[in-house]
Amino acid sequence: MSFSACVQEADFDIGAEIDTLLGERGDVGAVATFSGLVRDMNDGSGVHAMTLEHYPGMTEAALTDIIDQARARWQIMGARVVHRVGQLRPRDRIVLVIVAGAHRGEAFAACEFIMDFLKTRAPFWKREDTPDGSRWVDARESDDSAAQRWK
Amino acid sequence: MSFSACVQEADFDIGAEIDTLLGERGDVGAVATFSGLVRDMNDGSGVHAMTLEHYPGMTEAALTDIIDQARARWQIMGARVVHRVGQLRPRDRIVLVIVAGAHRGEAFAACEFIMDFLKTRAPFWKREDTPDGSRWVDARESDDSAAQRWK
Amino acid sequence: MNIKVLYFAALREALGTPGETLALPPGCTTLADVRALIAARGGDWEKLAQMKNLRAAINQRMAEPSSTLADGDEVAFFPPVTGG
Amino acid sequence: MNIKVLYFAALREALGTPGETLALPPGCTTLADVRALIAARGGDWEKLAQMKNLRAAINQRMAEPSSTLADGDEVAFFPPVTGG
Repeated sequence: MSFSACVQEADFDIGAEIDTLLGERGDVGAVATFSGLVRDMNDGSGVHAMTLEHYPGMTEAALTDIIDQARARWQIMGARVVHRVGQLRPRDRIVLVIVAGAHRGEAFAACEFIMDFLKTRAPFWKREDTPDGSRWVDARESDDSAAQRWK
Repeated sequence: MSFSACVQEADFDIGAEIDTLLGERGDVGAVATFSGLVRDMNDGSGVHAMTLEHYPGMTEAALTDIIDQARARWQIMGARVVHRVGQLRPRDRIVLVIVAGAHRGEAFAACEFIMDFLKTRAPFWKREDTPDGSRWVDARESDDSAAQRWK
Repeated sequence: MNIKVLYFAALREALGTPGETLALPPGCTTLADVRALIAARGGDWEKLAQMKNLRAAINQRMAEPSSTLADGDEVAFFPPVTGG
Repeated sequence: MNIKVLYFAALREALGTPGETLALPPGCTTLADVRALIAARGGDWEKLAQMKNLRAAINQRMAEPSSTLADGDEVAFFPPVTGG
């Protein structure tokens, strides 16, 4: 099993990503996943489409670093992060985090940790197209506090 | 979107279960899942196969009750629990919990809550076949303490 | 008053039966009373008294030793659950 | 000392450029110095001084205002991230 991160324009298949991560390992008892989707409403305005920009090179390094921090904190056996970039539409998948371990406590905690740090440390930026025009999404304070609690 | 629980002998497809749960809803931003697998080792002995017994009728009622408790605690939009029974082999999937919501905090918390309560409240029992014979799995104290922390 | 009693998992195996129908004598009104009644048969049935972590349900809902019974109730005794 | 400077997202749009190569004058040695140097151009460049939550990276790792620079470094300025 491996620890890997991927930035891509293409959609991903959650079941296939899990199967690939697990491979032939027989000692995995727990798999936690998170997937984030584009919502059709945000802050009260309808969203028609969204464009995800990133910082090529730094993005992959940041995701790898976040996974490494999770490995240092919890006994986990494998992890996979996939984040899409480019234009997305409502209901499209944006991000996937999978964590595999022997027991569920570690898998859940590491999965949530990776998402919290991805939200505040990985260089992605969302621009939404709404009926009122295009706007860059503001960072949420709740994301900062979610990341802070792991200190 | 719906809240449902199912007890079945057949395997399940995580991606297909997520797609079915989400349906056409466009306001879901976060999907947390947990899947539990049969490990090839437990307490130091190799496991060849496992049989899951349950209490038909009560099982479904218990799972529905656990989901209802999660709905009362967190703003979630949908949830799905699938638990297998009968004979399973190492690497087989045992259980799946999916929770969908607007934001990730609620989805993660409700998913972990449902698993913790399922582990202590839903009437399933595991019997393992090992090279030393067959044995009923003992309940883990860590599962009791995991459920306690939600009080 | 008649009730149905079910046994599961290791307890079912130890008792050699998945359950029975039981006529309760007068004064036997709670889950704790039924447990004591069955254990008093001796032999393997004493397991019901000996099992420290015995769990029980009435009509398919978890119940406490003090829970009271009604005619036709379905009572179940079982070890701590180990699913998931 | 020459460095590469990149701008992302709303900042890139506001400045109208994805980046530039910059020759640093003597004494301009930290991330804070570079930020002040660029903002001093006035006009839209003042955004670098005005943005309360401006984030920065050196060689693709998050960096602090006091972080020091070396010749050939890649510096990036951007708003708080909003992926996930």
